[in-house]
Amino acid sequence: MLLKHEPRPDQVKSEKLYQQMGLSDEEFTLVENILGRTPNYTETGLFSVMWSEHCSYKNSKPVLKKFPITGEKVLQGPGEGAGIVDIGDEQAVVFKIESHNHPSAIEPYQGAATGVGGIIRDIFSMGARPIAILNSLRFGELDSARVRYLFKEVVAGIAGYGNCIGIPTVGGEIQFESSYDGNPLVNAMCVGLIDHKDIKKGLAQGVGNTVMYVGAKTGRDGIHGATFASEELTEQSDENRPAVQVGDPFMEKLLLEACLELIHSDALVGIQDMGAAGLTSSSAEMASKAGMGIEMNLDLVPQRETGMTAYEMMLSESQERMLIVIKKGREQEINELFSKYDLEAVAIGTVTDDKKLRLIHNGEVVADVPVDALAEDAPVYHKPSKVPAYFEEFQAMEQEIPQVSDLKETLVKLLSQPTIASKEWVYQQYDYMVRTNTVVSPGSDAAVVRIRGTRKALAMTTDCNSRYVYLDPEVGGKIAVAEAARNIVCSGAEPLAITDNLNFGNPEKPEVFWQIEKAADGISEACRVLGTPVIGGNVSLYNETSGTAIYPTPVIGMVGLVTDIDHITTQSFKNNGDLIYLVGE
Amino acid sequence: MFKVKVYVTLRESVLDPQGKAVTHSLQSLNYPEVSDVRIGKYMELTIEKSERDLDEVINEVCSKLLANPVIEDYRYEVEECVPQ
Amino acid sequence: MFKVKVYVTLRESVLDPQGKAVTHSLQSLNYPEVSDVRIGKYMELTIEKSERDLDEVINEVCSKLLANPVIEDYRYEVEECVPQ
Amino acid sequence: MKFAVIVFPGSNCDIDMYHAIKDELGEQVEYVWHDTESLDEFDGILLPGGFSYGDYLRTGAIARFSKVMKEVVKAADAGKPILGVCNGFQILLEAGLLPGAMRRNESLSFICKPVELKVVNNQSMFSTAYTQGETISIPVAHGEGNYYCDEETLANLKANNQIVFTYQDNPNGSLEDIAGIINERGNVLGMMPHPERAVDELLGGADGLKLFQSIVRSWREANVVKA
Ligand SMILES: Nc1ncnc2c1ncn2[C@@H]1O[C@H](COP(=O)(O)OP(=O)(O)O)[C@@H](O)[C@H]1O
Repeated sequence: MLLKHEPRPDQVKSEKLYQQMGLSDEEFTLVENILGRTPNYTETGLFSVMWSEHCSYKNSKPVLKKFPITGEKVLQGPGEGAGIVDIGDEQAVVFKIESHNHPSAIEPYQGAATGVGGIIRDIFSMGARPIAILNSLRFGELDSARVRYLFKEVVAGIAGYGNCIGIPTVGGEIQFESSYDGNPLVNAMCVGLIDHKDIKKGLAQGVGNTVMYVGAKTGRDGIHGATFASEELTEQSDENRPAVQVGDPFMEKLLLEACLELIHSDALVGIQDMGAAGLTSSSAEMASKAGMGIEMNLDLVPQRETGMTAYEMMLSESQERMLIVIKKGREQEINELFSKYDLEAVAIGTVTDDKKLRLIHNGEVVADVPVDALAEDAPVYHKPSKVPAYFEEFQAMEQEIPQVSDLKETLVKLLSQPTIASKEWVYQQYDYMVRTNTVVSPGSDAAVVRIRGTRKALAMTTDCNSRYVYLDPEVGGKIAVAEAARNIVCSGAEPLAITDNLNFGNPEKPEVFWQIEKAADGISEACRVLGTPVIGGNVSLYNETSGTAIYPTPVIGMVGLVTDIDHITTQSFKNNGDLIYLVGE
Repeated sequence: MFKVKVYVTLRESVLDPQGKAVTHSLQSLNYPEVSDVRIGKYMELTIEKSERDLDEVINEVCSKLLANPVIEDYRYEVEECVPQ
Repeated sequence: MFKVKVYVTLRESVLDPQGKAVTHSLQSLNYPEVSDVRIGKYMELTIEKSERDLDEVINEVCSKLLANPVIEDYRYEVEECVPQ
Repeated sequence: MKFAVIVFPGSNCDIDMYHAIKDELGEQVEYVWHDTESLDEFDGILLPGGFSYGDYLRTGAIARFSKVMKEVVKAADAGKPILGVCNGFQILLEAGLLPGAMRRNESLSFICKPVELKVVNNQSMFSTAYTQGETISIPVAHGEGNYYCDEETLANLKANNQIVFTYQDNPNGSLEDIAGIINERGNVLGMMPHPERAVDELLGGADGLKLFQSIVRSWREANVVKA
């Protein structure tokens, strides 16, 4: 087997290889300044993923600052895997939404499936038992065969993963609109339940403690594609092509049960999901948040493929993996716990006090960088913003009230719109009943899931009307929150908090950035008025096809508390002769 | 009339959870010599003679529907059948 | 080391819902010449040399696990691999 | 009466089954891990739904080799009531405790919804609390519930009155609308619909409860006779 010739640091610099990894010239210089030297290839890779928008929020941070994030009941706001809200009796609800738009556009079944898998891990890595999944989907118009294929496969992928792992998919929403033709949106939300005492954080504390790797082996899946194009090499180029991530819900089910058992062990110090940017982000973030460092020997990382480089292992996004930190000397016991579930826990490193991420591969140090530089020091950009021409044009228009001549015909026409029509075809494919707690199933407003052993229940919903947001991002943002709140209230619950998924186009376009800002303003105001803080969320930018952005789509996921199951109400008319009221304007 | 056998396999670097589970189960069933299992699809198509080129039809059908080119490869064999 | 290719197919008499659906959709995708599709499994096993008889191992593995004799048949081919 | 709920890796309706027995039926119940070596202390065995071993290869194919399945076979031979629901049914088929096999749903999609069943045999130890021909509503949730067997087997099933439940409106294409069957001896029932999901009006209906009550009733009768 030929050895791979990884570019030398001077080549990374002179040939600007960092650009293909997504770093700008300025960012590369910043890295050089932080390190006081030119980073090698692997280190450049670490920075490129940690400083990507996805991990660093470098473009959206200024916008996210607008959100109200505190509240009496908020136990954990943005900054961890998921947010947590108190629901009384020493119990709390944990929830978060996450996008998997681009993977789903390439391979809809696996893209959607792994999106569900990822958000579930975010919930159980906090120590919570996932109790429900929701989703929010956007596709182009159904007259295109490609769109029908995407739609069918995305739904099958969500069903395939959620049904197998045994968490009910209880709600969601779907919109069909041509702006999503080439860029479908697949957002998945997971809700979990936790006792206050079990709340766990992703902290790598305690010098000398052991860093362990659990779950699936690492393969070359999901490594940033562009980097391969620029690699110098070898006879194995073909084998090295980045591979689509395939989900293994069975593995995740075992991982979930094992981790929830692990949560009760006092040997556990910290736990984090290996999601985007895999080993890199989990190790760097866990160390940075704890004010510590981590040294890992990559030779010990369980590998699915042969000849993987340090770069590949660190950037792999293979699914169903977790990084845990445990007290030194307790490895054996942790091994036994995982082996009961047919899983392996492997010690791959230790916690250090030098605040560095140091990686060893084949006996050599292949990366040695400050963890804070990776996790905290990404540049923050204040992108220029500009009112789009279309907006001014629309604002200048006269209001027009459509005249309806034939009520019945219009009603039938409306009801036959795929966006409005029944979504039974979709939710029948989801096991929405497993765990026998689903009191209100899909098809009503918010879904309601009871909390066994109490009189309480949780109501949950996802909402966004992106057409409104397009027409007026600020008002549209408010409407999205208000609609979610109405759904929650109509089911008999009091809104607690929201998670949001900001799906937008390219933020480098001032018009798009303006949409993001305005939508965030609207969401923030609605959240303040309704008393529903933002406890977490996700940002997905660059949703464009051939230069055209999707409709701005800030999806709101809201959870509410039903204090007594007798208060639960559903949408359907109940009895002949009951009075019908119209409330509101 | 042709009988066409199509083999669809997962690409080398793509995770095969099924194969992994089966390998594991065989090993615990006391077949340690089975060190790896990869699972794919095997399809038998009956195709009538038509004006179109047979290979073209097969390749279209495979790449459009029978295999998912993002994660799978396919190959095929053709047998001509003499109708009885 | 041996590479063993196993083909598992549904018995003739068993209706194959997946094959039927694929046939149907190919016909509506304008491939009327495809008159029938049957879908089965194709598996590649890597088996190390052991004291046991290879065919015996394969037959056991297939009849116990890889195929369900109630509805499926199997056949296999063996290739010997010379390790590099 | 003391029930065991067998937990395979990937089972996910184990909890539902457990709570149906404990909270709604009011009998004793314990989770039993798949590598358990004895079921002697249990009076009834429940194989829950889910995706044992991810449903990889074929539903139930890998699970049936679990250690505990030897004990399940022993319990079946001893005449104890054994109920397999959904994936549990699939495992019983693979293990040969019930005849036939499962294919994918005709629609090729997973389907989750309440369906109407007809009780076509109310003489089995699982169905005495129903009336003959009664229509009940029980949810299904499966991707492979399309039951198949050859003609001879079907003739036997009919001759021995082994078909217990049929669908009123077949959701998966199963042969003769079969939803649940028992073995010849009558102590092993496999069914695709989930009776454990239909034991509480709050969740939409309680038609499944009578199935569990039937089991307890017949067990009590047998034990009273013995005593
Ligand atoms: N749109 C948003 N609104 C509020 N918080 C957000 C938003 N997007 C991301 N966040 C928060 O920023 C934090 C950092 O996210 P990160 O740890 O990178 O999560 P992930 O890797 O799951 O995207 C998370 O706690 C997340 O909840």
